[in-house]
Amino acid sequence: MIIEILFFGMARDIVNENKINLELNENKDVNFLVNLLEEKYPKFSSINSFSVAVNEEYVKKDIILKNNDTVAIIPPVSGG
Amino acid sequence: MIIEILFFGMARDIVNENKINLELNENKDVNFLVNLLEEKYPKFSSINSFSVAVNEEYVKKDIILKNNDTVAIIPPVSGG
Amino acid sequence: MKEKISIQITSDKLNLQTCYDFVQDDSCGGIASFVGTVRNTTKNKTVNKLVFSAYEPMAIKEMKRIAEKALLKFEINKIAIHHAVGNLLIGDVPVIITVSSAHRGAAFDACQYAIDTLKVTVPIWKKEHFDDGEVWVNSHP
Amino acid sequence: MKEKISIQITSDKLNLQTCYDFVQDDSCGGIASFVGTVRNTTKNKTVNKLVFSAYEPMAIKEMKRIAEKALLKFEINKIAIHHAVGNLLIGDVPVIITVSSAHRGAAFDACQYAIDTLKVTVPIWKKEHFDDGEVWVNSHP
Repeated sequence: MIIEILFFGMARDIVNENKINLELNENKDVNFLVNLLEEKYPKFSSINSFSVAVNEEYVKKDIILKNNDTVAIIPPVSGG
Repeated sequence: MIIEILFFGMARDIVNENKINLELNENKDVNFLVNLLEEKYPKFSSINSFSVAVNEEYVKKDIILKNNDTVAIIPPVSGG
Repeated sequence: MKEKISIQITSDKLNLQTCYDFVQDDSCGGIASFVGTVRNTTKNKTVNKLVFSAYEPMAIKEMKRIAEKALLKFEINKIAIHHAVGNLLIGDVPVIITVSSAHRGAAFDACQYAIDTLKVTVPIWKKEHFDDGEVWVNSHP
Repeated sequence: MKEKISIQITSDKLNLQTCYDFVQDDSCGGIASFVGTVRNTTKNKTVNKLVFSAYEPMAIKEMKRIAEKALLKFEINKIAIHHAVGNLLIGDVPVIITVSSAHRGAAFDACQYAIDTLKVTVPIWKKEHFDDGEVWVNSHP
Protein backbone atom coordinates (compact mmCIF):
# COMPACT_ATOMS: atom_id res chain seq x y z
CA MET A 1 0.00 0.00 0.00
CA ILE A 2 1.04 3.61 -0.60
CA ILE A 3 1.30 6.03 2.32
CA GLU A 4 1.79 9.78 1.86
CA ILE A 5 3.92 11.33 4.60
CA LEU A 6 3.88 15.08 5.35
CA PHE A 7 6.62 16.87 7.28
CA PHE A 8 6.16 20.13 9.18
CA GLY A 9 8.23 22.49 11.28
CA MET A 10 11.56 21.12 12.41
CA ALA A 11 10.70 17.73 10.87
CA ARG A 12 10.64 19.37 7.45
CA ASP A 13 14.04 20.95 8.07
CA ILE A 14 15.57 17.61 9.09
CA VAL A 15 14.09 15.60 6.22
CA ASN A 16 14.46 18.45 3.75
CA GLU A 17 11.20 17.47 2.04
CA ASN A 18 7.58 18.63 2.36
CA LYS A 19 6.29 15.15 1.66
CA ILE A 20 7.26 11.70 0.44
CA ASN A 21 5.38 8.57 -0.60
CA LEU A 22 6.33 5.22 0.89
CA GLU A 23 5.27 1.74 -0.15
CA LEU A 24 4.47 -0.46 2.88
CA ASN A 25 3.13 -3.96 3.32
CA GLU A 26 -0.44 -4.22 4.60
CA ASN A 27 -1.26 -4.29 8.33
CA LYS A 28 1.54 -2.02 9.48
CA ASP A 29 0.91 0.48 12.28
CA VAL A 30 2.14 4.03 12.79
CA ASN A 31 4.96 2.83 15.05
CA PHE A 32 6.32 0.71 12.22
CA LEU A 33 6.30 3.72 9.89
CA VAL A 34 7.97 5.99 12.45
CA ASN A 35 10.77 3.46 12.99
CA LEU A 36 11.22 3.20 9.23
CA LEU A 37 11.56 6.99 8.98
CA GLU A 38 14.06 7.02 11.81
CA GLU A 39 16.22 4.54 9.88
CA LYS A 40 15.78 6.44 6.63
CA TYR A 41 16.75 9.78 8.24
CA PRO A 42 19.38 9.06 10.91
CA LYS A 43 19.44 12.71 11.98
CA PHE A 44 15.79 12.36 12.93
CA SER A 45 16.33 11.08 16.47
CA SER A 46 13.48 13.11 17.98
CA ILE A 47 10.81 11.65 15.71
CA ASN A 48 9.73 9.10 18.34
CA SER A 49 8.58 11.88 20.63
CA PHE A 50 6.55 13.67 17.95
CA SER A 51 2.81 13.43 17.49
CA VAL A 52 1.38 11.83 14.38
CA ALA A 53 -1.83 12.61 12.51
CA VAL A 54 -3.49 10.29 10.03
CA ASN A 55 -5.86 11.96 7.58
CA GLU A 56 -5.76 15.20 9.60
CA GLU A 57 -6.59 13.64 12.99
CA TYR A 58 -4.21 12.95 15.85
CA VAL A 59 -3.81 9.18 16.35
CA LYS A 60 -2.25 6.74 18.78
CA LYS A 61 0.75 5.04 17.27
CA ASP A 62 -0.69 1.52 17.35
CA ILE A 63 -3.29 2.43 14.73
CA ILE A 64 -3.09 0.29 11.57
CA LEU A 65 -2.45 2.18 8.34
CA LYS A 66 -4.56 1.79 5.21
CA ASN A 67 -3.76 2.32 1.56
CA ASN A 68 -3.68 6.04 0.60
CA ASP A 69 -3.56 7.24 4.19
CA THR A 70 -1.92 10.62 4.67
CA VAL A 71 0.38 10.60 7.67
CA ALA A 72 1.63 13.90 9.12
CA ILE A 73 4.67 14.12 11.38
CA ILE A 74 3.80 16.80 13.96
CA PRO A 75 6.66 18.26 16.00
CA PRO A 76 5.68 20.17 19.16
CA VAL A 77 3.34 22.92 17.99
CA SER A 78 3.98 26.59 18.75
CA GLY A 79 1.08 28.57 17.35
CA GLY A 80 -0.46 31.59 19.04
CA MET B 1 -19.33 75.19 59.01
CA ILE B 2 -20.59 74.78 55.44
CA ILE B 3 -20.79 71.34 53.85
CA GLU B 4 -21.51 70.78 50.15
CA ILE B 5 -23.52 67.64 49.48
CA LEU B 6 -23.63 65.96 46.04
CA PHE B 7 -26.33 63.50 44.98
CA PHE B 8 -25.92 60.84 42.29
CA GLY B 9 -27.97 58.10 40.67
CA MET B 10 -31.15 57.23 42.48
CA ALA B 11 -30.21 59.62 45.32
CA ARG B 12 -30.44 62.49 42.86
CA ASP B 13 -33.88 61.33 41.72
CA ILE B 14 -35.17 61.13 45.31
CA VAL B 15 -33.76 64.48 46.41
CA ASN B 16 -34.44 66.13 43.06
CA GLU B 17 -31.25 68.17 43.37
CA ASN B 18 -27.68 67.76 42.11
CA LYS B 19 -26.25 69.38 45.19
CA ILE B 20 -27.13 71.39 48.27
CA ASN B 21 -25.17 73.30 50.91
CA LEU B 22 -25.85 72.68 54.60
CA GLU B 23 -24.67 74.61 57.61
CA LEU B 24 -23.58 72.32 60.46
CA ASN B 25 -22.03 72.84 63.86
CA GLU B 26 -18.38 71.85 64.21
CA ASN B 27 -17.34 68.31 65.15
CA LYS B 28 -20.17 66.48 63.45
CA ASP B 29 -19.48 63.18 61.71
CA VAL B 30 -20.86 61.71 58.49
CA ASN B 31 -23.48 59.70 60.41
CA PHE B 32 -24.89 62.90 61.81
CA LEU B 33 -25.16 64.37 58.32
CA VAL B 34 -26.78 61.23 56.89
CA ASN B 35 -29.41 61.24 59.64
CA LEU B 36 -30.08 64.90 58.97
CA LEU B 37 -30.62 64.15 55.26
CA GLU B 38 -32.96 61.30 56.11
CA GLU B 39 -35.09 63.69 58.17
CA LYS B 40 -34.96 66.37 55.50
CA TYR B 41 -35.99 63.92 52.73
CA PRO B 42 -38.40 61.40 54.29
CA LYS B 43 -38.57 59.43 51.01
CA PHE B 44 -34.85 58.77 51.35
CA SER B 45 -35.13 55.66 53.53
CA SER B 46 -32.30 53.81 51.76
CA ILE B 47 -29.70 56.51 52.42
CA ASN B 48 -28.35 54.67 55.46
CA SER B 49 -27.19 51.80 53.31
CA PHE B 50 -25.42 54.02 50.76
CA SER B 51 -21.70 54.71 50.64
CA VAL B 52 -20.38 58.17 51.30
CA ALA B 53 -17.36 59.94 49.86
CA VAL B 54 -15.74 63.01 51.38
CA ASN B 55 -13.63 65.08 49.00
CA GLU B 56 -13.76 62.28 46.38
CA GLU B 57 -12.63 59.46 48.69
CA TYR B 58 -14.80 56.75 50.24
CA VAL B 59 -14.96 57.22 54.02
CA LYS B 60 -16.25 55.45 57.10
CA LYS B 61 -19.24 57.19 58.57
CA ASP B 62 -17.61 58.11 61.86
CA ILE B 63 -15.23 60.52 60.17
CA ILE B 64 -15.53 64.13 61.46
CA LEU B 65 -16.47 66.70 58.84
CA LYS B 66 -14.54 69.92 58.28
CA ASN B 67 -15.61 73.27 56.91
CA ASN B 68 -15.94 73.24 53.10
CA ASP B 69 -15.89 69.46 52.82
CA THR B 70 -17.66 68.04 49.80
CA VAL B 71 -19.77 65.03 50.72
CA ALA B 72 -21.09 62.72 48.00
CA ILE B 73 -23.97 60.35 48.55
CA ILE B 74 -23.10 57.22 46.56
CA PRO B 75 -25.88 54.72 45.86
CA PRO B 76 -24.80 51.24 44.73
CA VAL B 77 -22.69 51.76 41.63
CA SER B 78 -23.47 50.06 38.33
CA GLY B 79 -20.76 51.04 35.88
CA GLY B 80 -19.28 48.72 33.26
CA MET C 1 3.79 55.11 36.23
CA LYS C 2 1.52 57.53 34.44
CA GLU C 3 2.56 56.59 30.93
CA LYS C 4 1.54 53.00 31.61
CA ILE C 5 -2.04 54.01 32.33
CA SER C 6 -4.78 55.49 30.13
CA ILE C 7 -7.98 56.50 31.92
CA GLN C 8 -10.92 58.14 30.21
CA ILE C 9 -14.54 59.04 30.87
CA THR C 10 -16.22 60.43 27.81
CA SER C 11 -19.57 61.06 26.17
CA ASP C 12 -17.98 60.15 22.82
CA LYS C 13 -18.02 56.64 21.39
CA LEU C 14 -15.32 54.45 22.91
CA ASN C 15 -12.75 53.02 20.49
CA LEU C 16 -11.21 49.56 20.90
CA GLN C 17 -8.31 50.29 18.54
CA THR C 18 -7.37 53.39 20.56
CA CYS C 19 -7.22 51.32 23.75
CA TYR C 20 -5.30 48.56 21.92
CA ASP C 21 -2.77 51.00 20.48
CA PHE C 22 -2.17 52.57 23.90
CA VAL C 23 -1.16 49.29 25.55
CA GLN C 24 0.66 47.67 22.62
CA ASP C 25 4.45 47.86 22.67
CA ASP C 26 7.37 45.82 21.36
CA SER C 27 7.97 43.99 24.64
CA CYS C 28 4.46 42.64 24.99
CA GLY C 29 3.46 39.18 23.86
CA GLY C 30 -0.26 39.49 24.30
CA ILE C 31 -3.13 41.87 24.88
CA ALA C 32 -6.26 40.84 26.76
CA SER C 33 -9.31 43.03 26.52
CA PHE C 34 -12.85 43.32 27.73
CA VAL C 35 -15.51 45.32 25.94
CA GLY C 36 -18.82 45.78 27.71
CA THR C 37 -21.84 46.05 25.40
CA VAL C 38 -25.43 47.09 26.05
CA ARG C 39 -27.72 44.03 25.93
CA ASN C 40 -31.22 44.13 24.48
CA THR C 41 -32.84 42.50 27.52
CA THR C 42 -32.64 42.47 31.32
CA LYS C 43 -34.56 39.75 33.13
CA ASN C 44 -36.50 39.10 29.90
CA LYS C 45 -37.59 42.74 29.57
CA THR C 46 -36.69 44.61 26.38
CA VAL C 47 -34.25 47.45 27.03
CA ASN C 48 -34.52 50.61 24.91
CA LYS C 49 -31.44 52.40 26.17
CA LEU C 50 -29.15 52.85 29.13
CA VAL C 51 -28.19 56.21 30.54
CA PHE C 52 -24.84 56.34 32.33
CA SER C 53 -23.89 59.07 34.75
CA ALA C 54 -20.71 59.47 36.78
CA TYR C 55 -19.24 61.37 39.69
CA GLU C 56 -16.53 62.15 37.23
CA PRO C 57 -13.53 63.42 39.24
CA MET C 58 -13.93 60.64 41.79
CA ALA C 59 -14.60 58.01 39.09
CA ILE C 60 -11.36 59.01 37.36
CA LYS C 61 -9.49 58.66 40.68
CA GLU C 62 -10.99 55.23 41.33
CA MET C 63 -10.23 54.04 37.80
CA LYS C 64 -6.60 55.21 38.20
CA ARG C 65 -6.44 53.38 41.51
CA ILE C 66 -7.61 50.17 39.82
CA ALA C 67 -5.01 50.57 37.07
CA GLU C 68 -2.21 51.24 39.57
CA LYS C 69 -3.18 48.24 41.67
CA ALA C 70 -3.32 46.03 38.57
CA LEU C 71 0.22 47.14 37.66
CA LEU C 72 1.39 46.17 41.17
CA LYS C 73 -0.53 42.89 41.48
CA PHE C 74 0.13 41.47 38.00
CA GLU C 75 3.15 41.38 35.70
CA ILE C 76 1.65 43.58 33.05
CA ASN C 77 3.07 46.34 30.86
CA LYS C 78 0.22 48.79 30.36
CA ILE C 79 -3.49 49.15 30.99
CA ALA C 80 -6.26 51.31 29.53
CA ILE C 81 -9.67 51.76 31.17
CA HIS C 82 -12.17 53.87 29.22
CA HIS C 83 -15.79 54.42 30.25
CA ALA C 84 -18.64 56.12 28.42
CA VAL C 85 -21.35 58.33 29.94
CA GLY C 86 -24.65 59.54 28.51
CA ASN C 87 -27.20 57.69 26.38
CA LEU C 88 -26.17 54.25 25.12
CA LEU C 89 -28.28 52.14 22.78
CA ILE C 90 -28.28 48.37 22.27
CA GLY C 91 -24.84 47.23 21.11
CA ASP C 92 -23.14 50.43 22.26
CA VAL C 93 -20.05 50.15 24.44
CA PRO C 94 -20.03 51.48 28.03
CA VAL C 95 -16.56 50.23 28.91
CA ILE C 96 -13.32 49.04 27.33
CA ILE C 97 -10.35 47.61 29.24
CA THR C 98 -7.15 46.53 27.49
CA VAL C 99 -4.07 45.09 29.18
CA SER C 100 -0.69 44.15 27.68
CA SER C 101 1.88 41.82 29.16
CA ALA C 102 4.85 39.66 28.21
CA HIS C 103 2.90 36.52 29.11
CA ARG C 104 -0.81 36.16 28.58
CA GLY C 105 -1.92 34.85 31.99
CA ALA C 106 -1.14 38.13 33.71
CA ALA C 107 -3.02 40.13 31.07
CA PHE C 108 -6.16 38.02 31.47
CA ASP C 109 -5.99 38.17 35.27
CA ALA C 110 -5.46 41.93 35.32
CA CYS C 111 -8.25 42.55 32.82
CA GLN C 112 -10.72 40.54 34.88
CA TYR C 113 -9.54 42.17 38.10
CA ALA C 114 -10.05 45.61 36.55
CA ILE C 115 -13.61 45.05 35.30
CA ASP C 116 -14.65 43.20 38.47
CA THR C 117 -13.32 46.02 40.66
CA LEU C 118 -14.68 48.79 38.44
CA LYS C 119 -18.17 47.39 38.89
CA VAL C 120 -17.79 47.61 42.68
CA THR C 121 -15.83 50.78 43.37
CA VAL C 122 -16.16 53.29 40.53
CA PRO C 123 -18.95 55.85 41.09
CA ILE C 124 -20.81 55.38 37.82
CA TRP C 125 -24.51 54.59 37.60
CA LYS C 126 -26.75 53.29 34.86
CA LYS C 127 -30.47 53.66 34.45
CA GLU C 128 -32.30 51.17 32.26
CA HIS C 129 -35.07 52.60 30.10
CA PHE C 130 -37.97 50.30 29.13
CA ASP C 131 -41.18 50.95 27.23
CA ASP C 132 -43.04 51.21 30.54
CA GLY C 133 -40.57 53.06 32.70
CA GLU C 134 -37.00 53.28 33.90
CA VAL C 135 -35.02 51.81 36.76
CA TRP C 136 -31.63 52.37 38.38
CA VAL C 137 -29.56 49.23 38.03
CA ASN C 138 -28.47 47.83 41.41
CA SER C 139 -30.80 50.31 43.05
CA HIS C 140 -31.68 47.82 45.81
CA PRO C 141 -28.47 47.22 47.72
CA MET D 1 -23.58 25.88 15.11
CA LYS D 2 -21.55 27.10 12.19
CA GLU D 3 -22.78 30.68 12.27
CA LYS D 4 -21.54 31.00 15.85
CA ILE D 5 -17.97 30.24 14.83
CA SER D 6 -15.47 32.13 12.66
CA ILE D 7 -12.20 30.30 11.93
CA GLN D 8 -9.48 31.68 9.72
CA ILE D 9 -5.86 31.02 8.78
CA THR D 10 -4.46 33.70 6.55
CA SER D 11 -1.25 35.30 5.32
CA ASP D 12 -3.02 38.68 5.46
CA LYS D 13 -2.90 40.97 8.49
CA LEU D 14 -5.39 39.91 11.16
CA ASN D 15 -8.02 42.48 12.10
CA LEU D 16 -9.34 42.89 15.64
CA GLN D 17 -12.43 44.83 14.54
CA THR D 18 -13.40 42.04 12.11
CA CYS D 19 -13.24 39.49 14.93
CA TYR D 20 -15.12 41.84 17.27
CA ASP D 21 -17.87 42.49 14.71
CA PHE D 22 -18.33 38.76 14.09
CA VAL D 23 -19.06 37.96 17.75
CA GLN D 24 -20.97 41.12 18.70
CA ASP D 25 -24.75 40.83 18.78
CA ASP D 26 -27.64 42.47 20.60
CA SER D 27 -27.96 39.74 23.23
CA CYS D 28 -24.34 39.90 24.40
CA GLY D 29 -23.26 41.93 27.39
CA GLY D 30 -19.54 41.60 26.95
CA ILE D 31 -16.76 40.58 24.60
CA ALA D 32 -13.47 39.20 25.87
CA SER D 33 -10.56 39.03 23.50
CA PHE D 34 -6.97 37.96 23.29
CA VAL D 35 -4.53 39.32 20.73
CA GLY D 36 -1.13 37.66 20.51
CA THR D 37 1.70 39.98 19.48
CA VAL D 38 5.28 39.27 18.41
CA ARG D 39 7.71 40.27 21.18
CA ASN D 40 11.09 41.83 20.50
CA THR D 41 13.00 39.41 22.74
CA THR D 42 13.04 35.75 23.74
CA LYS D 43 15.21 34.79 26.70
CA ASN D 44 16.96 38.18 26.39
CA LYS D 45 17.85 37.63 22.72
CA THR D 46 16.65 40.18 20.15
CA VAL D 47 14.13 38.69 17.73
CA ASN D 48 14.08 39.95 14.13
CA LYS D 49 11.01 38.13 12.93
CA LEU D 50 8.89 35.04 13.38
CA VAL D 51 7.88 32.77 10.55
CA PHE D 52 4.64 30.84 11.09
CA SER D 53 3.71 27.74 9.11
CA ALA D 54 0.66 25.52 9.45
CA TYR D 55 -0.71 22.16 8.43
CA GLU D 56 -3.60 24.19 7.23
CA PRO D 57 -6.53 21.78 6.72
CA MET D 58 -5.83 20.05 10.01
CA ALA D 59 -5.21 23.34 11.84
CA ILE D 60 -8.60 24.60 10.64
CA LYS D 61 -10.22 21.39 11.93
CA GLU D 62 -8.52 21.71 15.32
CA MET D 63 -9.44 25.38 15.64
CA LYS D 64 -13.09 24.49 14.84
CA ARG D 65 -12.95 21.78 17.46
CA ILE D 66 -11.74 24.28 20.07
CA ALA D 67 -14.53 26.70 19.15
CA GLU D 68 -17.19 23.97 19.31
CA LYS D 69 -15.92 22.76 22.68
CA ALA D 70 -15.88 26.32 24.01
CA LEU D 71 -19.53 26.73 22.96
CA LEU D 72 -20.41 23.54 24.84
CA LYS D 73 -18.30 24.17 27.95
CA PHE D 74 -19.13 27.85 28.51
CA GLU D 75 -22.28 29.96 28.22
CA ILE D 76 -21.07 32.02 25.31
CA ASN D 77 -22.78 33.36 22.20
CA LYS D 78 -20.08 33.37 19.51
CA ILE D 79 -16.37 32.86 19.08
CA ALA D 80 -13.82 33.85 16.45
CA ILE D 81 -10.33 32.32 16.21
CA HIS D 82 -8.08 33.80 13.51
CA HIS D 83 -4.42 32.85 13.01
CA ALA D 84 -1.79 34.33 10.72
CA VAL D 85 0.91 32.45 8.79
CA GLY D 86 4.04 33.69 7.04
CA ASN D 87 6.54 36.34 8.14
CA LEU D 88 5.61 38.38 11.19
CA LEU D 89 7.64 41.29 12.53
CA ILE D 90 7.80 42.74 16.04
CA GLY D 91 4.34 43.98 17.08
CA ASP D 92 2.57 41.96 14.37
CA VAL D 93 -0.35 39.78 15.38
CA PRO D 94 -0.20 35.97 15.01
CA VAL D 95 -3.53 35.26 16.66
CA ILE D 96 -6.82 36.91 17.63
CA ILE D 97 -9.57 35.29 19.68
CA THR D 98 -12.83 37.08 20.49
CA VAL D 99 -15.71 35.66 22.51
CA SER D 100 -19.11 37.17 23.26
CA SER D 101 -21.48 36.21 26.05
CA ALA D 102 -24.38 37.52 28.09
CA HIS D 103 -22.21 37.58 31.23
CA ARG D 104 -18.52 38.35 31.21
CA GLY D 105 -17.14 35.45 33.25
CA ALA D 106 -17.97 32.92 30.56
CA ALA D 107 -16.37 35.04 27.84
CA PHE D 108 -13.11 35.36 29.78
CA ASP D 109 -13.05 31.66 30.60
CA ALA D 110 -13.75 30.60 27.02
CA CYS D 111 -11.17 33.01 25.61
CA GLN D 112 -8.47 31.66 27.91
CA TYR D 113 -9.52 28.08 27.21
CA ALA D 114 -9.29 28.72 23.47
CA ILE D 115 -5.80 30.26 23.47
CA ASP D 116 -4.46 27.74 25.98
CA THR D 117 -5.77 24.84 23.90
CA LEU D 118 -4.71 26.33 20.58
CA LYS D 119 -1.13 26.44 21.81
CA VAL D 120 -1.26 22.71 22.58
CA THR D 121 -3.33 21.12 19.81
CA VAL D 122 -3.33 23.24 16.65
CA PRO D 123 -0.63 22.21 14.13
CA ILE D 124 1.04 25.57 13.64
CA TRP D 125 4.75 26.18 14.12
CA LYS D 126 6.87 29.27 14.56
CA LYS D 127 10.54 29.77 13.86
CA GLU D 128 12.34 32.61 15.59
CA HIS D 129 14.89 34.46 13.48
CA PHE D 130 17.81 36.11 15.28
CA ASP D 131 20.88 37.95 13.96
CA ASP D 132 22.93 34.79 14.43
CA GLY D 133 20.51 32.09 13.34
CA GLU D 134 17.03 30.70 13.68
CA VAL D 135 15.31 28.24 15.94
CA TRP D 136 12.00 26.36 16.02
CA VAL D 137 10.07 27.36 19.11
CA ASN D 138 9.25 24.43 21.38
CA SER D 139 11.54 22.29 19.26
CA HIS D 140 12.71 20.31 22.29
CA PRO D 141 9.68 18.45 23.54
